[in-house]
Amino acid sequence: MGNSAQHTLDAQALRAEFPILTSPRADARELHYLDSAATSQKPRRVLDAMDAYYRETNANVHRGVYEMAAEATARFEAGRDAVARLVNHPREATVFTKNATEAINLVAWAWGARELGEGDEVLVTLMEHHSNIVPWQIVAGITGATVRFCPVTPGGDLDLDAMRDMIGPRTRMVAVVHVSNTLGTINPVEEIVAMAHAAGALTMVDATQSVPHMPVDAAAIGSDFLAFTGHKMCGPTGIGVLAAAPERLEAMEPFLGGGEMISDVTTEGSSWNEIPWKFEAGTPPIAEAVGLGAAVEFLEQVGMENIRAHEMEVARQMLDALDEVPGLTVHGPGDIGRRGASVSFTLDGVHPHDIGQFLDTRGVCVRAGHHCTKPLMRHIGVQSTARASAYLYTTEDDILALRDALVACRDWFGAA
Amino acid sequence: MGNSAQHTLDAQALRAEFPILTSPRADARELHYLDSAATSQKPRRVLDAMDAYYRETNANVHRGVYEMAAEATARFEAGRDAVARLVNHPREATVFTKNATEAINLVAWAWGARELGEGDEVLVTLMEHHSNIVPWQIVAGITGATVRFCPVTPGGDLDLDAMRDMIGPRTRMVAVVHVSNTLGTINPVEEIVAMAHAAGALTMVDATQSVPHMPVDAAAIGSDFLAFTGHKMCGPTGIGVLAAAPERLEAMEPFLGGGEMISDVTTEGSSWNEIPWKFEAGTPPIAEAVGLGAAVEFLEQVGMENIRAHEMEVARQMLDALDEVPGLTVHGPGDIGRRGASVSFTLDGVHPHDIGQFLDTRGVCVRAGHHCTKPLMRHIGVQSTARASAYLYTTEDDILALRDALVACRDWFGAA
Amino acid sequence: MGALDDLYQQLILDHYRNRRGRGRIDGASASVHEHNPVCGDECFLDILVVDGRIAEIRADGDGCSISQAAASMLTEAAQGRELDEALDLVEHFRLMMHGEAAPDEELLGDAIALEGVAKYPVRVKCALLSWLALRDCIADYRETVATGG
Amino acid sequence: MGALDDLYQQLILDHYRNRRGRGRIDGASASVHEHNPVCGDECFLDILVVDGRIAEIRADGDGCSISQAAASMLTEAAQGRELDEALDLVEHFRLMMHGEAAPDEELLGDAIALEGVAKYPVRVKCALLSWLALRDCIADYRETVATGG
Ligand SMILES: Cc1ncc(COP(=O)(O)O)c(C=O)c1O
Ligand SMILES: Cc1ncc(COP(=O)(O)O)c(C=O)c1O
Repeated sequence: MGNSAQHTLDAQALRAEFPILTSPRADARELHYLDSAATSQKPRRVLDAMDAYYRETNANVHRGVYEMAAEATARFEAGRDAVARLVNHPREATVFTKNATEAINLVAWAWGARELGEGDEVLVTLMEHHSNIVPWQIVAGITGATVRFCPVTPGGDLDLDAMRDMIGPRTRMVAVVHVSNTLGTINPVEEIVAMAHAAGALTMVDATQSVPHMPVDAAAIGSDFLAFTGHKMCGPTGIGVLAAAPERLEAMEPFLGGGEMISDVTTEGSSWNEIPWKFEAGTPPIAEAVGLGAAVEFLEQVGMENIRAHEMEVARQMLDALDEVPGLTVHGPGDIGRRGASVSFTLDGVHPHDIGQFLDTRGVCVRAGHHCTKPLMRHIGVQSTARASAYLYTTEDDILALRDALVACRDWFGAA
Repeated sequence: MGNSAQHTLDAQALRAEFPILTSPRADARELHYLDSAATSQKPRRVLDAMDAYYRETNANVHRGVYEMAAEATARFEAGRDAVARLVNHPREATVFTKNATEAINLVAWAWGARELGEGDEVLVTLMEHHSNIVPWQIVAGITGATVRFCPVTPGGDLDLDAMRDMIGPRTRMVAVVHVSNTLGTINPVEEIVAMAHAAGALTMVDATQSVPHMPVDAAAIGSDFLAFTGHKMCGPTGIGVLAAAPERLEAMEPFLGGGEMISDVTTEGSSWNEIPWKFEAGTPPIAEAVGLGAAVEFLEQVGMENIRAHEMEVARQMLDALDEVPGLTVHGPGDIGRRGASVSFTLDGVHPHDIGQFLDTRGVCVRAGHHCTKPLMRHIGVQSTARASAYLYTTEDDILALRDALVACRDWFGAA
Repeated sequence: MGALDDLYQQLILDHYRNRRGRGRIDGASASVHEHNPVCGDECFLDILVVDGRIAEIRADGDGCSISQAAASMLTEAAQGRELDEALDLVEHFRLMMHGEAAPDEELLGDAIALEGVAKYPVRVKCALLSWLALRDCIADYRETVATGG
Repeated sequence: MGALDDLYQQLILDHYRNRRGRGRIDGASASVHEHNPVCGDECFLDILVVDGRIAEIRADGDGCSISQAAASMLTEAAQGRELDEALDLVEHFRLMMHGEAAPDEELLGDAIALEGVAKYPVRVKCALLSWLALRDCIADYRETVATGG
C-alpha cells in the first residue's frame, strides 16, 4: 500500500515522542489511536513544559513585580507568539479562550448579540460542528435574526452555487468550517470569505480541524474571525484561540468582564485594556498557553507541510483499506487532495456503536456517533457513523489493524 | 511569636509536597512565596494526576465508546464529584468553567442579560474584585439596569446597615465577595443571602478566596450562585467552578452554545442536555478537572478546618510582624477571627512597586498594585498597596523574612 | 475476546438478530418516541393497556445491538404485567444498569444478560433507551386517563 | 544586592528623592493626565510651547521610584527641544525600554540610567508613563493648533 518516499515525515519515529503511544498498556493491547479528530495525543515535551512551568515559575501573570511572576508572564506570552506565528497572524489579535467553542461564542455574543437584529441573517452550513451552529441560534433567538444553512452536495462538498445565492444584503455573518470533522471535506474558505466580504458580511472560519493538520495562513484566508482549539493540535485541554482581524477586536465591546481585561474600573463604569487582553477576563489558561506554545514548536519542527503530506498518504491508505471491507460505505469526498484524514463510514448490518466497541477489543480506537454534526447526519440520512481519524503519528500499521478489525467485526456480528 | 501547638497542621512538613518550594532555585535564594491570593502553588500529586491522565488515558470525554475514552470520562467526572463534595453541593449543579470570572459572567449573561431591565438594580460592594463588578456593568449597560455599590466601613467591613437600606424591591441580584482578596475581610454571607432572599433578590457569592482557605458549605450559605477558581486552591489554571441552585440552572437558558451542551440540534433549533452539561459547551478542561480533583483530595486530607486554624495563626504572626515595621499601615480588619491571611499594607515613603521589587531580591514574593479592586482602592484613598498572602505551606520563617525585608527596604529607599 | 463475550453474550446477539416484539401497535393506549443524544438512535414504544395490564407492547426503531436486544428483552419482560409492576421492573433494570442493584433473574428474564453492560457507561444509555421509554409511556397513559383524554 | 543596584542605580534614587521639573504649569500650551493600569499611578504632564520648542515642561503625580525618576529625567531631557526632536527622544527611549535600541547617552542624559529597567517588563510601564504622556501631549497640542483652538 504505502510508499513513504513520497513524504519526509517518519511517523514511526515520531511516535517515540508520545508517551501514551509507547508505554506498555495495562491490557497489553497495542494502541491504534484513530480518534485524533476528537482530541490528539500529546508529545512528552508539551507535558514537560507545563510541568516545568508549575515546578519552576508558577505565579499569576501580568501584574507581579517579582521575577517569578515576570518569568511566568514571559512564558505565557511566548505561547501566544508561537500560536500567532503558526497561523501567520498578529499576536495582539490572537486571543486565548478556553476552547474553540468559546472563541465562536465570544464573537456570537460580543458582536452578534449587539449587532444583529430582526431580518438579519447568519449563514452557516449543513456540515458545521454544533459549536458553529448553536451559538448563532442562541444569539439569533435573542436578537430576532435568522440562521440559514448552506446545503452539502451528495459528494460531501459545500454547494457553492447555493451559497452564492443565499448570500445577500441581509447576510451579516458567514460562518463556515475549514475542514469538516465528520466528512473530512476541505472547504475553499478563501473563496467563501471573498464572496461574503463582497456582500458586506463578516466571516467566521472554524479552523479547528485544519490548523492541526495543514499549513493555515490566517492572512491569506482573510476572514474576520478564525477559531481553533489547543487539545486537537498536540496541546493541552483548557485552551482555544480566536485569531481576529485587529480592527474588529478594537471595534467590538468586550465579552467576559473581570480582572485583566480592564484599564480602569469605577463605580460609574469601566474602560478596557488593549487587545488581546480586553477579551481575556480573569486568570488566563497560563500553563495551558505554555503547553500550547511547546506544541506549536513541535509542529513547526515536524513541519506543517510534512504533516499534510503524511496525512494525504494516510488518507489514501485508509480509503484503500476501507474499500477492502465488504458492505462498508465511506461518507465524504474520495479525492485525497480535497479531504483530510478523518474518514466517516457505516457498515451494513453493524451499528457504529458496535463497531467502536468491537474495534476497541483489538486496540483500535475510533469514534461512533453524530460527531456533533446532527444537521449533517440528518442530511446524509444516517443516525450515526463510525469515524477513523489520523494524525502525524498514524502509521500504516494502524490502518491495517483497522481494516482487519473491521473484517472480523462484520463476521462477529454476522452481518450478511 | 508562633505557637504551633494551637493547630494540627505542620506547614513545614507540607512544603515537602510542593516541588517549587523545595527544589533548589537557579538564583539560590530561598523562596518565601507570599502571593497565594493571586495563585497558589501546586502539590506534586496534582501535577502527577494531570500528567498521568495525559500519559495513560487521554481521550475526549462523554461520547467515546472505547475504554480509554470511558476512563477519561470517569476521571473527569470524579473531579466534579470531589469539588461538589468539598463545598457540600449537588454534583449535577456543579458546573466547570475556565475560571471564577467566567462563572460570574455565565450568570450575568445567561440570567442577567435576559432577566434584567430598566429600573432593575444589581447590588455589589465596594470591596468586590473586578470580576464581580464588570460583568454586571456590561450586562447593565445592555439591559438598562443599574449597578449600585454597598459601602465599606473605615475598619474594612461591609456596611451591613447601608446594605439593608440599599436592598429593595428593585434589587434583582446581590453579588458579594465571601473573603476580600485585598482587605482579607470575611463577610457574613449567610446573613447577606438571607437579607437578599427576603427582598426577593438572587445572590452571587464570590467564594474565590474562601474555598481554598476555610470550610465552605454551599448549602449552609444558601446562595443561588457560588463561584470559585481552581488555581488558587492547589489546582491548575484553566478551570473554575459555578455551584448553583439546581432549580436556577434548570430554569436558565444556556450561555455558551456548542458541542456537549445539546440534546438535539436541527436546522430549526436546538434542545439542551441535562445540567450540569447544559452549561459546559465544547471540550471541557479535562486534565484540569482531574488535577483539581487531586487538589481537593489533598485539601481534604490536610483538612479545611486545619487550614483555617493555621492561617489564623499565620495572620496573627503577620499582623504582629508588620506592626514592628515603622511607618507601615495595614488596610483591613485587625481581628483575626474576622479575616483571612491576605494582608494589604502601605509603607510611608516607599511605593508598593518598590516594596515588591526590593522584597524579591530577598526571595520574598508579594503583590503590589490595585489587586483588581480599584473601586476599593479609591474608597480607602490609595492608588495601590503591597499585599502578603499566606496558605497552608506558609511558615513563620516566611513571615520573619517578610518583616526583615521590609525593614531593610525602608532603609534602602531612605524613607524618613 | 474475553471482554467482548462478557458484553455481547450469546443471548444478546440472539435478541439482536431475532428481535421480539418489534413494530408498532395500531390503536395503542400510549406511544412515545425517544432518542439517544449520544448517537441519535431512536426508539418508538407503544403499549396497549387492558384492565390495568400491559396487554401488548411493541418497540420499533433502529439502533445498536445493545439497544435492540434491550428493546426485544423489554417486550418479553413487560408483557402482561400490571402497570405498577412494570414500573418496578424498569426501576430494577435501571438500578442494575447503574450497578446499584443485584439483578433478579426471575423478574428480568433474558434481560439479565445485559448486566455486563453496566461496565460500559456509554452503552448504558443504549440499554436504557427503550426501558425508560416504557416508564414515560406509562406516565403518559396515566395522565391521559386522569385528564379523561 | 547586585540585581537591586542594577535596577536602582544611584542616579535613579537621586532623581526619585530630588525630583526635577515637578509641578504644573499655569497657562500650559497642552496638558495630559494618564495612569498606569497595573498600579493605578497617575501622571499629569504640562508643556509650554514657544516658537515650536518646549519652553517649559513639568510632571506631577505620585508613583514608584522608577516612574518618578523617569518623569524627573524626562523634564531635563526634553526641556528646550523642538517638538519633533522631543518626539524622536521619546521614541528612542521607548525602543530602549523594549530592548530594541542601544541607548544614546547624549540624547538621553541621565535617563540612560533607566536602561536596566528594560529587564523588568512590569516596571517598563512605570518608566514609560510620563514619556508617553509627552508624546500624547504634543499630539494634543498640534491638534489644538491645527483646529485653531
Ligand atoms: C475575590 C476574587 N474574585 C475573583 C477572582 C477571579 O479569579 P479568576 O482570575 O481565577 O477568574 C479573584 C482572583 O483574582 C479573586 O481574588
Ligand atoms: C470542526 C470542529 N469545530 C469545533 C470543535 C469544538 O472544539 P472544542 O470542543 O475544543 O471547543 C470541534 C471539536 O470537537 C470540531 O471538530
